[in-house]
Amino acid sequence: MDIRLEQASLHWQHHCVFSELNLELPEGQWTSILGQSGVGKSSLLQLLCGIADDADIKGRILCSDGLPLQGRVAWMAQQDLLLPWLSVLDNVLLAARLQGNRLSPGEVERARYLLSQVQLADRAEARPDQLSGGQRQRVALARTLFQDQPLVCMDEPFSALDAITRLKLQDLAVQLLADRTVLMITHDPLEALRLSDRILVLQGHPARLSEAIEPSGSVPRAIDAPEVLHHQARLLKQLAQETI
Amino acid sequence: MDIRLEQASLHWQHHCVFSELNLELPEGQWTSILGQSGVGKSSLLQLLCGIADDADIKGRILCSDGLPLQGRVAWMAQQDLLLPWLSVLDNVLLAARLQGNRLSPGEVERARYLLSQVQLADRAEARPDQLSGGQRQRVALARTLFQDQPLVCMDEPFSALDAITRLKLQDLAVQLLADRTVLMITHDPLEALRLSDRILVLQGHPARLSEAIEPSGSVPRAIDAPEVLHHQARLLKQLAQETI
Amino acid sequence: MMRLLRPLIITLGLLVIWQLVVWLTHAPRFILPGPLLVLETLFSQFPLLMKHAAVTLVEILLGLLLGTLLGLMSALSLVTWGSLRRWLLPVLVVSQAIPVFALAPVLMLWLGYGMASKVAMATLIIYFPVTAACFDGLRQTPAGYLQLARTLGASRRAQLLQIRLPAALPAFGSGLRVATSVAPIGAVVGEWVGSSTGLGYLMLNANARMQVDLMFAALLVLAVMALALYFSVNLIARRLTPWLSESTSSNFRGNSI
Amino acid sequence: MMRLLRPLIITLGLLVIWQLVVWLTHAPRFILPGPLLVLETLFSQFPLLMKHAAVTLVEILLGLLLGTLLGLMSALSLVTWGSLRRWLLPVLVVSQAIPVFALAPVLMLWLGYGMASKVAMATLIIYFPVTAACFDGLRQTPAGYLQLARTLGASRRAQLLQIRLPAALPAFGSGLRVATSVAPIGAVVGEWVGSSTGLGYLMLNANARMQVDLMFAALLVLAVMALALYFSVNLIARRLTPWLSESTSSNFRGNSI
Amino acid sequence: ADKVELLLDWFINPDHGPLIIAQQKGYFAEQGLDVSLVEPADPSMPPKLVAAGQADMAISYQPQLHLQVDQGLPLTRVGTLVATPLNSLVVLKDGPIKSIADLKGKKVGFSVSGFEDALLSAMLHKHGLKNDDIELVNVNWSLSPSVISGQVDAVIGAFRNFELNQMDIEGHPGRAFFVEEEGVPAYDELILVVNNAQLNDDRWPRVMTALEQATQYIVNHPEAAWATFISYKPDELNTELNRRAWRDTLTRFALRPAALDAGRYQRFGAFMQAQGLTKANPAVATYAISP
Ligand SMILES: Nc1ncnc2c1ncn2[C@@H]1O[C@H](COP(=O)(O)OP(=O)(O)OP(=O)(O)O)[C@@H](O)[C@H]1O
Ligand SMILES: Nc1ncnc2c1ncn2[C@@H]1O[C@H](COP(=O)(O)OP(=O)(O)OP(=O)(O)O)[C@@H](O)[C@H]1O
Ligand SMILES: [Mg+2]
Ligand SMILES: [Mg+2]
Repeated sequence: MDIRLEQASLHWQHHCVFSELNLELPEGQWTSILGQSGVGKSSLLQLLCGIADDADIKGRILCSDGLPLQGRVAWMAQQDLLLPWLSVLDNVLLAARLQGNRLSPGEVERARYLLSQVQLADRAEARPDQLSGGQRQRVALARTLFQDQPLVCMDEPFSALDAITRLKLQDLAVQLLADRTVLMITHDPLEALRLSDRILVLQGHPARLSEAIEPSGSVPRAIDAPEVLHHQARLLKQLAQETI
Repeated sequence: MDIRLEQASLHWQHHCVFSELNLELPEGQWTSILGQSGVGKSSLLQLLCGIADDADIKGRILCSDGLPLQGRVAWMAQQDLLLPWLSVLDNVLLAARLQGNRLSPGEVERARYLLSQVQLADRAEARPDQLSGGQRQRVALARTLFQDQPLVCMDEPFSALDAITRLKLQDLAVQLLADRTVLMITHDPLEALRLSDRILVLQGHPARLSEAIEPSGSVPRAIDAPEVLHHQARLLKQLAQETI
Repeated sequence: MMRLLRPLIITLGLLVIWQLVVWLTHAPRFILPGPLLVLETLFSQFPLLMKHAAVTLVEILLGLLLGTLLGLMSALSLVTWGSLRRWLLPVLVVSQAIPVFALAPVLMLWLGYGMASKVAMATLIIYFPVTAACFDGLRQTPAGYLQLARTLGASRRAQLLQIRLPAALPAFGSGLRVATSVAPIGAVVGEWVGSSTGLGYLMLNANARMQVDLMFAALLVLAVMALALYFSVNLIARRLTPWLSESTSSNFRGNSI
Repeated sequence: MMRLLRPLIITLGLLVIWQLVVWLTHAPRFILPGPLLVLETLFSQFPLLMKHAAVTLVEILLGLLLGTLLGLMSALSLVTWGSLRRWLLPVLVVSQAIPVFALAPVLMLWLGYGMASKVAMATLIIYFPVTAACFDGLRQTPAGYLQLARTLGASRRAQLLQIRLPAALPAFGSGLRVATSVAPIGAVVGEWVGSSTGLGYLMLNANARMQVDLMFAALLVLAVMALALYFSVNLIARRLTPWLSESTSSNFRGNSI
Repeated sequence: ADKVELLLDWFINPDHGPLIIAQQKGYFAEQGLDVSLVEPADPSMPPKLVAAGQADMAISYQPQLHLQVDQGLPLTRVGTLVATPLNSLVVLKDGPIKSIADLKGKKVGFSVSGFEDALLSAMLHKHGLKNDDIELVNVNWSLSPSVISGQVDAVIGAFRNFELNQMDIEGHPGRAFFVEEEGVPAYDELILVVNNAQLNDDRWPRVMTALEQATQYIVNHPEAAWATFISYKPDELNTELNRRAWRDTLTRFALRPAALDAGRYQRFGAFMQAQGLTKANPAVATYAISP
């Protein structure tokens, strides 16, 4: 399903983050958003997920199947939001637990599988406060992947990971989210270029979205491909533009 | 002052993170540590700062001036640890506030200067929960820079920042911490190579520190210098080595 | 508009329910008088009620002040000195377990039948809830804040006053709210045990004379006083913690777009 | 070793202080008897005391159970239904402000002289602290958790039970601790108003006969009971919140390396 | 047997002697009655509960009855337990107060019962004082402690058979000014009241018969009666205070519990009205009968 955000605007207490913003998320494609810190990327994500509670928001979200988007988005926040009273495994299973039904063995198995994929199989019973920063982020990623939603919104999902782990988890995400519509926020142009079908830059006050860059070839791309390097330079230049 | 950590070991509830670890921080140099997520980098920093409360620790910290290190370290944690009840400005001023004396106009001015340097001059009166993730990290950085300590320990200080802001703040840090001994944790080999005099990799179970890489030339280095690229390849290879 | 109307509607609703209870349970007048009778008495005896209410109010306010200060200071001491805590906490709990009533004669002996003994009662009754709430709040400071404070060279005192204390403000607010709602009982009980003025005295006297309507009128005045106190304290508590999400307000919006 | 000795030492210390107070203030025997006399009475009247203590204990436990359940449920309802909250909160505060004593005749009228009315008293006295603590706790859930839960498609009920409730457990623990320390007063006050068994009855009776030693012995039994209750509840509360840092324990280590 | 739930005014003490004896010696049972005695802690409650139909019979005080009837409680006196006033104004024997006139400017403690200021003002009046000349302090349950410890200079509402002994045992003997000697009309201290709706119930004469038997037994066999009395609750009643109080109460039990002196009620009713405690002084027959 395609998703269109139309004429969206968002204010935090009289401070306008963006207005009259339009965003298109084509079905099955991976869209990345880059942008300066504080420009409004996370706010945009919250608006899409319908959780920008304290903000004044306007605009419309249209899904190509005509149903509301509400309830069909998996959200991975910039903070990991692990519940301190649940074990790592239960945090991954949170979506299932919140449905209120008994956990099926299949669900538990899938959660364990995802944990092993993010290399935390042996910490399944630990409490979140016993994890390192990167480990927490990986649990949050596993929790997001566990959800089975058509749209996946991820806010800097790999920011706390070392280069190697990051590559692995990128591959994992590409593989597991193959047929999903994905919106990812990142600060790393290479990461965006490696994973995305479309790359947008959010810029300005109030913020506006740039034209999409659409690298060719299938994901995950090699990061030393000439096209990727070319786009990287272009992106960096664009990002540098508006810094005051 | 040089700082030496000798025969340090750290356990979290019977889980050995590292043991018999030695680390040297030469005076006035910038040392970076890279390493896989969960390997024990943050733990090492906490040990140095004397705040690894719940861990079993052994070892000695020696300063070349013979005084204890305790109380002479500025620590920037992986989480920003901004106090929600203080304004952004007051968070930056926290070190001064905690000394209990009245804030001098000079201190306030310096805090405001640092805030303007991290591009948050206009958010000085905001509450931390009104900031974006990257903005919070920048406030935490300003708070750390505000402290006037001989040893500065920073845990992934630029992880939540976009490429441009990151470069700027790196330059700012290099400039303001010119004569300090700095220990930085990062996941970005290029960042380490750009800023550091010495680069170490923490690896294994229990973790051990690799030989130091000491790129030549003065910081901040150009990231496309051949030597930097060469070291980067070497570091990536080394980091990839031990991934299970 | 609604904000102003609501208390009125609530009051009316309560009066109606009260009347209904009287009707339905056939409670006789001398056990549960109807609201009309009580209101009538309230107006006819207004000066008398106000005279006694003023005394009780002062007792409550002083008790609240003292109890809160003492409770806060105790909680701070308990948190600061670990050894003190291990020795003193059981004592505090025991002290709480002793009904103030039983101590009342002793208090009266020491403090006389004047205002002091009633203030002491109110203080005593408030003391433990405030201490417990503050102590729990102070104890549960996020570890990271304290670690940070230590690297910032904060003295114990600074850690306590500038980190633990503000972090405990929400808990402190809860404790204060409970205290405010309990304080009137302390004062009234004090007046029951020994006094010659105050709403508690008036109630006791009216009760003995079977003037149940007067007693309930005094009760009404007491309730209004307690309510006003509670909402003032509530307001102050909220002002003290502006960073709290108070997530109920925007709780289940969800469908805003 | 110390852990076992400490309660003993504390007890002894309190007794000594008590004796000192008696000596220093020259308190007459019929107002504050010395600990020796009271202990003597405690032993000589042990069966009598135990008989009454059992009744009171049952009342306290039942009151605690009921009060906690009701308080928890009220807090949950208040948080769930915003409109309910705006209407009901003032009512709750008013209800709290009315001394249970004043309601005693009404309660007796409805519930009779038996155990029911005492349990009702204890319940009433516990109810508000628990409700207030839980409500405050439930209200201050970190906004992020709730946002996450909503994107996970959690129903209101699931949000309440699986996010807000566990997040409020620390506050709930505080409330429970206060409730536990207040519950004995509730039961005893209930017994004062009307009963023919229980420690409260015994105390009042002994007081009326000026057997102050017996009264203080009963007080002692009550205090021990309250203490045991408090520490059990404390233990349970801690078990319920293993993730809390309880930062006091490792509070000021700092110099460990 | 017919059940009777009887609410006492206070914890069981020698004032309740005839009731306990009748219970223990089986006089109630002989009358085909199954009486249960309930002890409350607040003396103002039992009449209310009887008036509300929650119990059959309650012990009250004659002055209280006037107040209750005036407030519209449907209560009627059907018997008398103690036929003289017990109430008294008590001071320390070796204290400065030798006569009521010495009370000027002093503190007087009382345990709220609703009419002590009336008693007091009558007593003061006789000695040329006014109510404003003293300060009244509610000391609730601590009548003798408060006067012994000097918190107040005198207490009203002390029972001559009880508080005096209590003070004596504590080594601070007291002096009592008897209300009926100081200007207050004589009255019945303890009476039995029932709900007007059950006025003609045939249980009341039977209760009175049993009480009469019990009182005779007490008068005839004081020592045996004492043993019977404490057998009701051996571990609580057998105290020095009770023993002394028993002796002093013996002479005060109504020998004819059912008998009603209408004139006495009429006079006391007039006194209450004159003191402003009641609005009217209704006919005695409307609130006191001899069953
Ligand atoms: N409080 C704690 N209790 C128990 N185990 C802990 C605790 N903190 C960290 N650990 C464990 O110690 C190990 C090292 O953690 P540390 O935070 O030092 O990792 P790190 O190298 O900083 O990782 P990252 O890059 O993800 O931040 C991890 O395996 C983690 O699970
Ligand atoms: N709850 C809030 N109340 C008020 N202002 C807010 C709030 N949250 C965010 N803002 C402001 O809105 C702007 C956009 O914030 P947002 O979190 O969307 O930035 P971002 O693009 O995600 O930045 P970053 O890369 O640093 O995470 C920022 O200037 C921020 O200060
Ligand atoms: Mg963001
Ligand atoms: Mg770390």
